[in-house]
Amino acid sequence: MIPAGGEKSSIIRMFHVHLNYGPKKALIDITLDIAKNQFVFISGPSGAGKTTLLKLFYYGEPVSEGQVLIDGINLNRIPRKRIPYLRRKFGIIFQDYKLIPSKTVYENVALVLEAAGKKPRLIQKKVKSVLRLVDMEDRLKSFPPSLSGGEQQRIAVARAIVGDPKIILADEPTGSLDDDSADTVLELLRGVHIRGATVIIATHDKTLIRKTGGHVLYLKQGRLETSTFIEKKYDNTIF
Amino acid sequence: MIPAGGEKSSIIRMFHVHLNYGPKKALIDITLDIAKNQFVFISGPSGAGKTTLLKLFYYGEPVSEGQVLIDGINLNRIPRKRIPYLRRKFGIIFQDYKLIPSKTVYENVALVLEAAGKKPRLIQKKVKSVLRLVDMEDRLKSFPPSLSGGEQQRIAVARAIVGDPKIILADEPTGSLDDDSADTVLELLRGVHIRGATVIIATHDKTLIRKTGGHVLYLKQGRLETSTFIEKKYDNTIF
Amino acid sequence: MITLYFKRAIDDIFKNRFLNLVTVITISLSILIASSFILFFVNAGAVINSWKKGLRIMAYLEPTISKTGLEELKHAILSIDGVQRLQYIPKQEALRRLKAQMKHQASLFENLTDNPLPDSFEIRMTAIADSWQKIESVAARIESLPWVDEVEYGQRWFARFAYITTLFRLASYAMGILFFMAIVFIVANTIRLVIYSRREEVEIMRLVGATDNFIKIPFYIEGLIQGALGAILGLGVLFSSFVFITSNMDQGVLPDLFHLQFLSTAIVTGIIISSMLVGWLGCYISLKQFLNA
Amino acid sequence: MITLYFKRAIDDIFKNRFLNLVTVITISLSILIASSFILFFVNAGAVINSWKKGLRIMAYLEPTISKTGLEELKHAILSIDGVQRLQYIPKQEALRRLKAQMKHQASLFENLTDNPLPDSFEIRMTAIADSWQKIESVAARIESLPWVDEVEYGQRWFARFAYITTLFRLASYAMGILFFMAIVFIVANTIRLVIYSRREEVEIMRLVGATDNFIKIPFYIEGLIQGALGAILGLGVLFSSFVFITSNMDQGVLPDLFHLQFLSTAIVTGIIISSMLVGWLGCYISLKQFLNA
Ligand SMILES: Nc1ncnc2c1ncn2[C@@H]1O[C@H](COP(=O)(O)OP(=O)(O)OP(=O)(O)O)[C@@H](O)[C@H]1O
Ligand SMILES: Nc1ncnc2c1ncn2[C@@H]1O[C@H](COP(=O)(O)OP(=O)(O)OP(=O)(O)O)[C@@H](O)[C@H]1O
Ligand SMILES: [Mg+2]
Ligand SMILES: [Mg+2]
Repeated sequence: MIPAGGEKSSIIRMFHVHLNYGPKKALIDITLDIAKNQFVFISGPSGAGKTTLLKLFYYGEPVSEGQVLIDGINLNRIPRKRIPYLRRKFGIIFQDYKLIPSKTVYENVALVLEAAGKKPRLIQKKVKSVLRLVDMEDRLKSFPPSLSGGEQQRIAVARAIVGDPKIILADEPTGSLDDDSADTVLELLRGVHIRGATVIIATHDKTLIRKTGGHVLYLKQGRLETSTFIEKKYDNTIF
Repeated sequence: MIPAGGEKSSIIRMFHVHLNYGPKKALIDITLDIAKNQFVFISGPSGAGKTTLLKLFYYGEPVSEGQVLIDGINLNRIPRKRIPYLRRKFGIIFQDYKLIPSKTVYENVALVLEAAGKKPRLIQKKVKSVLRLVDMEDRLKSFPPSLSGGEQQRIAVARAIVGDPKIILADEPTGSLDDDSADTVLELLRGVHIRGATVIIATHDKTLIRKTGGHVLYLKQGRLETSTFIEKKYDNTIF
Repeated sequence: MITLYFKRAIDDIFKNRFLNLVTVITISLSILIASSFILFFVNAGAVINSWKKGLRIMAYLEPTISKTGLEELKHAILSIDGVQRLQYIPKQEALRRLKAQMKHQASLFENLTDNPLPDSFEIRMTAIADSWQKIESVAARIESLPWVDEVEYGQRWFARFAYITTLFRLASYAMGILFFMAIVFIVANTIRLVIYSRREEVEIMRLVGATDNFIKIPFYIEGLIQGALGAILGLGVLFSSFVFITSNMDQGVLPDLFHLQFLSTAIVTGIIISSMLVGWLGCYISLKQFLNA
Repeated sequence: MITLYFKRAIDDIFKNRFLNLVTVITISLSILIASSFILFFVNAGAVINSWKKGLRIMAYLEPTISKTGLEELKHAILSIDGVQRLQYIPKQEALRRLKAQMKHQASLFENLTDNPLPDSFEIRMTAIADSWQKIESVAARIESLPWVDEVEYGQRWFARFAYITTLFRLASYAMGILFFMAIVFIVANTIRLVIYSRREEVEIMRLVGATDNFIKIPFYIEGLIQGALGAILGLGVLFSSFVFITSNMDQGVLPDLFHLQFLSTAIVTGIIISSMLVGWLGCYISLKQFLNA
């Protein structure tokens, strides 16, 4: 993970990106380069700009200045019509889950595949299997508001991985989970990584980073402070 | 913390409480007794019933069976009119924050005091000071949707403590916070505790429990499994 | 305390601009429909009344009637309920009128030496006594009076006219009730949608210990304000259209027959107050529903 | 593909029962207002037309007219635009009618040896030719024909009548346009509120890679279904009230003069289709707004 590096295999590149929310400078002069199949953490204190940075990747927000290239596409020049296709490259676990309250768990997860025009047969099989992975196969017909925080988060994880996306963006994917569930989710993300996806996790949780290891981008007040590689450490402090 | 104990100074008592959501048994035969000015953790895996248990305290949900006594009031017999006054005994940090998106940060926090009929002068002073405590005094006029996850959580904390409630219910109060912010919040809750409030924190985060120490109620699949006292341990594993 | 609620209500209106705009527009359109309907019927009623002025009963008198008998008869007729005024028409006058009316058959009168027509009373009814039955009964009572030879009251024409005005009145009542109810429901429905989309906010307020009144009163004030604004806007548009249409029309068609009139101040005030009540009612019902849920 | 969209739309309707119910009720009330208004004017129009049948132009002929002249004149009059039919009234018939009409002045005719009245044509106009100007111009053309001595067409009465029907027609057009626009806005506003309260859902769909069409089409289908349901419900209520009112009324007032009629199948179909279009349009506009925001 070398910022502004020019490797052939990079999937996300940013050049001198700024993002302002009105007078507020949320991101300042970010330059980075994420290679295909990397496992990256974005860390930093509350309000540092982690979520905002992820937003720029999937065009959740246009940059105020600078260039973003996703899989070769320059987002400054992407036509409106192509945005849905850009977003299908991503599987996103949102910090606030963003589940549709009026749709069942099954429908929420199936939505990604339906939107991508997949066959009903395939959808059913995939959705069920992915819900089994997050241990929610018995809540298919529940509605998100009747789920616990952790359960909602696991549905969000399921939805993010169901479409076999090229890139996973996970914003605090284990914030509401106990250690066991968190490990399950982490295992899932690692599995997706092994099968070839690029995984980007925004988190403030140092334990999580230590558990897996990977490239760490450290943000502070909108600036990319450091970019280091952290080795996987087994940390077995038990309760 | 002795379940079903009969101490004079208990503020929350539950006798054989059950809670069913339709066929789903969310809480099963819970009996507990929390004394005034205790510092209690409710722990357990995702979906164990932590949030649901807190709901029963402030009559967010009526019990299916059993008795709940809050500060001497039997919730099975509370008249509708008294519920707002019951709720003013509590300061609640909700797991999903529950901030009003169309009101500013300032207004969200001030709401608690306005609803309690406090004087505008006092409200202004208190709200500003409490927002300073959570390090959000410069975001008075922001709206919650434009805040980061951690910032929203800190507003939720501010709102919970602004009214000097007798009891603080904190549902994963540091789930979205980095270590430093989490420590600030924890310090705040400890401060409130020292000034006489009963503090109840629902969390799956063992580190958090170890940092402070206190009574721990461990829930699993809706049952109260164990109830122990954990000593404060300084755990200085740094990133 | 009440100023605090007012402050919160005003603040809320600005905070939820989109929702409030939609509500006010819906109310104003509803008021526009209702008030244009009222305007139409007020003017149509005026037209009908001006027609009714043409209604009269002719009472033909016996030639033997004396001067005092004439006076007595006059008082007897005027004392009948529903009679507004009457005019004595001596036979000379009757012949003159007939000649004027029948200028194409004027040859008929050429070799007339003697006036064969009777004296008569032309009797006008009050505006309220316009039903067929009423006229019939008045005519029958007049006919039974002494010295009255015969009465005449254009039966066929009047029957039709009475039928139509009755129909018109029935239709306007039915539509009036229907429109009123429909509009109350539409406005209440809109407000319900608005409150539905703010139910999370209401729920949060309850969770932090707000009483029902604390939550409701600003909504009520908002409802009243929206109702007033909507009514004023709707009536404003109606008034502008009215002025526009009448000023463009009066040149085309005979302008001196009726004067189209706008709604009276009393009706306008009534509409604004009703609108405010409906705004409040919509809030009341919706909040009751969401707070008890 | 389209069945999939239909499935999603139907599913959505059930999932958002409250919102859909409110929308359908608002649409049905709006349709109720619009269609009762149309119903009123259709029947009022029928009443006016039945009155118009009483309108006629009398053309009094010169006594010197020959048999062939009569035929020629008849054809000449019939060929005038706006004339529907005409009837020849010989002077004997005219006198008979006059006597019947003036039974109270019968004494006038007592010592009449010779018939002084002229022969005449009674000319009826087509229903469309009811404007004051039209009648006037037809009358003028008839008067200019040979052998026509004079024409008569109850000027004063007709002027008033024409003024009122014109007024009525203008008012109904103005109200029709106004009601239509108001209702379109109200329905669109309601749908906009519904979509506003579902904007989060729309936003989430976009975030997980749904195309605009994938999001919009089920909403469009819902809009069409809601429009249809609302129209059917509104018309159903109108029909029931109509049946109820007419069956209770016909006994009271003369039933044989006009037959009140319900809306024709064509109008009903038109209303349903318009309602569906409005439902769709409401979705279209709102989605455009929220998707581009
Ligand atoms: N829509 C917005 N309008 C204005 N300011 C915003 C908006 N969204 C985010 N911000 C601000 O930008 C900064 C970065 O926000 P961001 O959500 O990226 O933080 P974060 O690193 O994800 O924090 P956390 O760990 O608390 O989630 C914050 O100070 C936030 O208040
Ligand atoms: N309204 C509801 N209807 C049906 N089931 C519900 C409802 N609310 C909660 N549940 C279920 O009750 C169980 C306990 O939920 P609760 O929110 O208390 O869990 P929790 O311990 O807070 O979990 P977490 O750590 O994930 O927040 C869960 O399985 C949840 O799905
Ligand atoms: Mg964030
Ligand atoms: Mg919980």
